[in-house]
Amino acid sequence: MEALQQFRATTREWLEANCPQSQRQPATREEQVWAGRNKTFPSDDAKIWLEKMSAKGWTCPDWPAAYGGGGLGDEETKILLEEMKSLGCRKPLLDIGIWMLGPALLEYGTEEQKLEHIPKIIRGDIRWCQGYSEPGAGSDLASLQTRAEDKGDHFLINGTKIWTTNADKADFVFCLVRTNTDAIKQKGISFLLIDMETEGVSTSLIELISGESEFCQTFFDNVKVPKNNLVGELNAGWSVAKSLLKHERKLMSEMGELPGPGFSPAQAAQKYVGLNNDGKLKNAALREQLTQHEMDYRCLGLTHFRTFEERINGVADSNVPLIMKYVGTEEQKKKDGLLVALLGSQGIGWEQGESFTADEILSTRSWLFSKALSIAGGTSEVQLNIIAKRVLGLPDA
Amino acid sequence: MEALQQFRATTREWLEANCPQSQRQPATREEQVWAGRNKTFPSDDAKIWLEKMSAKGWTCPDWPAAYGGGGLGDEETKILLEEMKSLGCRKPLLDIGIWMLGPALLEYGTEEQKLEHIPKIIRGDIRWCQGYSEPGAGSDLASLQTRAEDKGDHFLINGTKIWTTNADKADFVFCLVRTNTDAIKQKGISFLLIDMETEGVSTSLIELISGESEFCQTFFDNVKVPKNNLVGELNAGWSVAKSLLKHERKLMSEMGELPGPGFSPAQAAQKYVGLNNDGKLKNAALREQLTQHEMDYRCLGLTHFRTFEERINGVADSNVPLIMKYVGTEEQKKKDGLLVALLGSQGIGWEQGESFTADEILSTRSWLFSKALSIAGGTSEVQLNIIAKRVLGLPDA
Amino acid sequence: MPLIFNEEQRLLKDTAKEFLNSNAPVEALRKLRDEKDATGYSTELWRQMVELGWASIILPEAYDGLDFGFMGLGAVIEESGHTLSASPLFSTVVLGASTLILGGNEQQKQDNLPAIAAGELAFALALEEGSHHDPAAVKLSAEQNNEGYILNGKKTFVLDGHSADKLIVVARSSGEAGCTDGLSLMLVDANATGITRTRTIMADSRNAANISFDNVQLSADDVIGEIGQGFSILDPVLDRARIAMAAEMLGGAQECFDRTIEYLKEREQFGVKIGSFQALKHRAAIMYTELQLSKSVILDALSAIDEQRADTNQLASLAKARLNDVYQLVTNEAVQMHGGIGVTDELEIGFFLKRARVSMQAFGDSGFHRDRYATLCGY
Amino acid sequence: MPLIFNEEQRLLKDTAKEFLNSNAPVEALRKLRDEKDATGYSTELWRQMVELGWASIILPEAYDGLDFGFMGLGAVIEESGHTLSASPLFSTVVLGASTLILGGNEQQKQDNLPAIAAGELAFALALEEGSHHDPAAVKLSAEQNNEGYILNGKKTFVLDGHSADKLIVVARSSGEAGCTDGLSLMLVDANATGITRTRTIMADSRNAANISFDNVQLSADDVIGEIGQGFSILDPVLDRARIAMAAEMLGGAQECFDRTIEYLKEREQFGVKIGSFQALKHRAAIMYTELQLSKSVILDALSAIDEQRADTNQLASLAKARLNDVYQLVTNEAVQMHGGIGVTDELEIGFFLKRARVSMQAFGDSGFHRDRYATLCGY
Repeated sequence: MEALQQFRATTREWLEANCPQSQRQPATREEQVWAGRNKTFPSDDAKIWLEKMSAKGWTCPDWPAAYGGGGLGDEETKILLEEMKSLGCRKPLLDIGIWMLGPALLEYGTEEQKLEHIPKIIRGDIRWCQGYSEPGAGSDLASLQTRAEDKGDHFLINGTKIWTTNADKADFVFCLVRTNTDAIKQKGISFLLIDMETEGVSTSLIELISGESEFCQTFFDNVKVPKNNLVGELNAGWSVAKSLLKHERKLMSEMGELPGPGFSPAQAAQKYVGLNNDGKLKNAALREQLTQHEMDYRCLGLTHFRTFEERINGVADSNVPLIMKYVGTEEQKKKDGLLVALLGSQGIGWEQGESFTADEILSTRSWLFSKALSIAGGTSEVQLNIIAKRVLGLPDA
Repeated sequence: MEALQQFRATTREWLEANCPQSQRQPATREEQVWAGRNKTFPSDDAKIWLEKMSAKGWTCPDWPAAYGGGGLGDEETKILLEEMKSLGCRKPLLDIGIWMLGPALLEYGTEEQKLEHIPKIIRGDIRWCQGYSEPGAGSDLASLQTRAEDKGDHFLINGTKIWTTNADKADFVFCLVRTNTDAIKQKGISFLLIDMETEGVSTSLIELISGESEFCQTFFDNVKVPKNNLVGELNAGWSVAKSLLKHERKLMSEMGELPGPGFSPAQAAQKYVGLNNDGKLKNAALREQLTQHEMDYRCLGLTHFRTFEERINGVADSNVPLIMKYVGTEEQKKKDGLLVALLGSQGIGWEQGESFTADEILSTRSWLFSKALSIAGGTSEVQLNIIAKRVLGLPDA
Repeated sequence: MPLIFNEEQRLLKDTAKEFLNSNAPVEALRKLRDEKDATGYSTELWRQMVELGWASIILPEAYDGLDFGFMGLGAVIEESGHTLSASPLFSTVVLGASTLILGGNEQQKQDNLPAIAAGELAFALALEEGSHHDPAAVKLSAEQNNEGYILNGKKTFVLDGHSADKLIVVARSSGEAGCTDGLSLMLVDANATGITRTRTIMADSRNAANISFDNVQLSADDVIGEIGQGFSILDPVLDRARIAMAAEMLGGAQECFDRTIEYLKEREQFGVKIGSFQALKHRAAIMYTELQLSKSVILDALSAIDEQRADTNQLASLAKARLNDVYQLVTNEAVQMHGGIGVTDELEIGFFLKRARVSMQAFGDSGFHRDRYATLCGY
Repeated sequence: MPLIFNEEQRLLKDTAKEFLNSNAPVEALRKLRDEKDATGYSTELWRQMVELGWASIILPEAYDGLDFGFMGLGAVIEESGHTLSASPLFSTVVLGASTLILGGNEQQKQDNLPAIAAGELAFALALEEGSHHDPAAVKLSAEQNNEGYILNGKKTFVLDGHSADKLIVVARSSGEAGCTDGLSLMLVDANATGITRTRTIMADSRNAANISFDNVQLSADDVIGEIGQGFSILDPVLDRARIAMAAEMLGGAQECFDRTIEYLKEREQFGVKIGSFQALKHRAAIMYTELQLSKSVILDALSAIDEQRADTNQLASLAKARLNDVYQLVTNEAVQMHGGIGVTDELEIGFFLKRARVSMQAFGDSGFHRDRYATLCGY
């Protein structure tokens, strides 16, 4: 315990000494720092902050120090995050290499692959994107068609991936490809890392109902990929992918953390609906909905904390994390729907200008975008199937 | 049109002349007249009213006059019911022979069977009950085990039926029995009429969560049934049963008409929850629930009327009646649940006395009994399967 | 209480369906959106609708109307919900013509109704001032002066307000915000001096406007009905609007549902049609039942208007609250059941989702109408 | 904010589980019901619970208590929800002991707490006067006279009131019904002159009483805390009751859920296990997630009491509202998924359904607590 208290003290001291004042408040969308070969920093402070943090490996605090990570244990990691939160320090670096690929590479990658990719992820040198879904495949990931032919010294890739978030900005994509067309579905799939600058790779943006979109379709037209970019065994990519999906679903369940409108539902209620003389929201039905949401949201947060506590204390129930993608995204949808309902006619505008503020338009767009949350990364229906099968042990049909 | 107006006028005149004043208000449970060999009348007026009505065949107004029915067309039947409603005339006779067996017998019965049973149903001489379900069979009606062996001049019945409503009071039961054990499920089932006084028939009451119960289990121990009690073809009882189930489901969807507590949810709300100074119910959540219920209930009523209008006008959508069992029973459950919520601690008593009124106890019991509505006569899940398949044409798994 | 359309109304409905499918499908709305059309609807299309008689359906025969009533108009509007067709029908006829029919004097009727029937005048109702429907909250002032009345204030969310020729402005001539007494209806030229209109492009690709009134001078003849007694006209007009909007929402929900059922029958996942998954089947069956109940209430509500029934206000709130909820349910389920493609702009389902949201907001959300219904029922 | 039970609390929980399964399963409640037991609980069982230390879990050591706090008591009460065990634990310890601990003077503590720890005294809280939980609505009067105070009025839904030895009576010493000011807590012998108790048998086969007070004379020493300031004690006591009741409800809901899942795995229909039907799977999975969220909030609420956190009142309303809804959902689904057998008295699921209904009503329904939560949050 004393060692941990000591760690907390020195961590706090270091953060206070090294985190620039400008980095001690939530980042707007424009202020976020994403990894990349040619990344740009919104400010000098942001650059300094990333350099300081990545030098200590604290962009990935619980990764092995051997590859440049922080090398911290669970409890130390928790303390670091708590201290960052308490000072208001923003995340120095955003990348799905950190959230998704890294942990899988540490588990399945060769020593050579780890030495090549992990330090770059920690420093933010490479921006990653993910290539799982294909047009028409939907929840049935394993039915993918993108081919990787064995050409002796390399694989030759042909096919297309959809929902490749930020593929137009990414340097590398990690992909599921079919390496054996004879085997049944899952058995013939491999996990590949592909440099987006390779000849034959191209991307196009997908327009969503919310208008703007970070989703792309990515095309592979006779793309040559070195064989040592294969992660895990040949035709055994499904295990790597499943391990990764866990991280994606966890990520989706925390999407509420992304920058949204600058008001909470409760604030929006007070501003746009208003209170009666007795201090209650004017519209009783909206008040009920708001309260129900605030209550459920609080329970969701407490459950996040609980699973963390359980893990720290060695009494983790491995079933509980399985519900988080489902509950997290459904609740986020409710929150975004509630917000536009509270905004009333100010929550249904389409273009910013003298009639609608930026926050109002962002509310409308976020509400529309939220519809994708319970579809991407495993639909809610698939999540419920998983809970029924893996947690409750209900029989197959 | 003129003929109908004429019919309305004479009908009204006849009702005014013949319906005793005491029969012009809703019947309490004690005042209901059920059919039966040894039926008792709660009053002389009730006896007179039944005699007058059955003499005209108006206990079954749209059944053929040849068997003692009223012989009325759809529009005349509607007028009769409207006029009865407008004067407040109660139903002179209750029996599932009227609601369920009669229509099926008219469709599938032999001339001999019709002449034997239909007039007795119309006069209320015989009380019927139904024997479909068996212990453990649940929604899977066709898996029934009760055997009827062909013994040359009679069938020999062995087995047991469950949920035989009022079997302890009934004179006859119509039953599904297995007449061929080799055939696949539905193919070996026949439809039989069995006199409850036959040797080997016995009944026992089932206690429900609501306490009192009209449900029985009925046992058949080497019961001999004459062969001419077979309705429809041998091994083709499933068609008769399906035709009957339609009527049962319609009946279930109208269960709201049964005697319940002497206050509506809106009245209970005003009495037990009370209004604020601004005339609104004190508990905002209960007010929302009450309003939602009242609105949905009104829509349900309008939909009953609409299907009737459509039928009269020859533009019936045969799909709509399929939803009524589901919606009717689910809404009734909501209503009964709402009522106890409105009654608060007065809605959770168990025994009448100085602490709880008869209406309060009836509310509690009705709420508990209502849980059976979405199970009996085809569970809500089965109803939804039917809608998905028959109406929407969604494919089988 | 006819809970079915009669022969005439069915014919009108079938014709509307055919016409709209051919001339104004969802694709047409997409085109208006992508081309950033200045009017927000096709004037040529509107001319054709007028030729079909739609602008005159509810007008009395004395003013070149067909006198088919709201059952007739509702049948057409329900069809326009299937295709999301943009036109001035709602603002001009349901709102504009209704106000004049219910409250206008002979001169006002003569001046305007035949012109509406001929498609020569487009109307808009300038009512809302806050972000939630609240007729009593009006503050825009109508002060009496020598020449008549002078208007000052601001209106928001005025449907089709940017392209209307005339505005019906709900103004306060006396009393305080929150009172229904003291409201007055003013017939105003949309281009009158002192009026500034800002077009607001809404999420559903339809149009509304924010309008400010800066010393707009009116004559006493511009008042519809009695001064200060406007609510007695406005309230039934709003009920017509709520019911007509609900009819459109029923059409939209039905269309969205039908498309989803088709998709469930076509789309394969894990080697089978997704429509064979029981969880989706049950959700689809529940939507079907909700739509059937909705259909009944829309028919009853439309006929309540035509029969001038006393419970029209209850039915308006019942219809609007229900269709708000059902349209929301169906569009949400439609997106989810379509999966990834459901959230792309390429698929038309998104247009229904957005239209549902906007129409839910117009003329009262579900909370407003459940509260109103409860109050009308005395609890 | 420990969101897990510690070693000591887990041990307590496991012991409770074992003891209750062996000695007070649902079958025991059925027996009490069918035998129309006069006390409504087994005094022998209560003696054993006392021996296990349950009556003293939250008591300070100075009064023979174990000082394990509400995390400890909650662990035991959650287990009692699994078995629906009837005992005076809730009324005597959660309500009675809490009131004395929070508001009693030294003499009152000395006189009562060790006796509670020894299982010698049973308490009940006489609060409600109408059919809905409303602490401020109290009218029962406490008028001052020469000898102290004299009580007149009626109480209803007094849990375990028929068998209690002592009553804590919420009385109005000043102010009007609707005010929290002017409430006073009175410690009254349950058999005092002027008290008439009528046992009311409730749907869950537990017991309550209607109690009338007819000129019941108290001394000034019978007041708990300051006269007229009772609400400042009552409010946190009620929060403890809400949280403890919610813990019991979590146990009941979890038990009902587990039994239903077992049934889904066993029961066959149409030749397959009904647990293979996707619609039922999804509903089961949703219930599981609701139970997991509920578990988190119960743990946080129990620890909020022990840590004397300022947001304990919010958590009490959050926990009670949530468990009201979840227990209702789970018991309704359990009955429906069990089908025909689910509505028979033979199956024990009906006991959970009834207990859910009664516990939902006690100490505030969901509407009460959502309203309170919203008010506490300032909207």
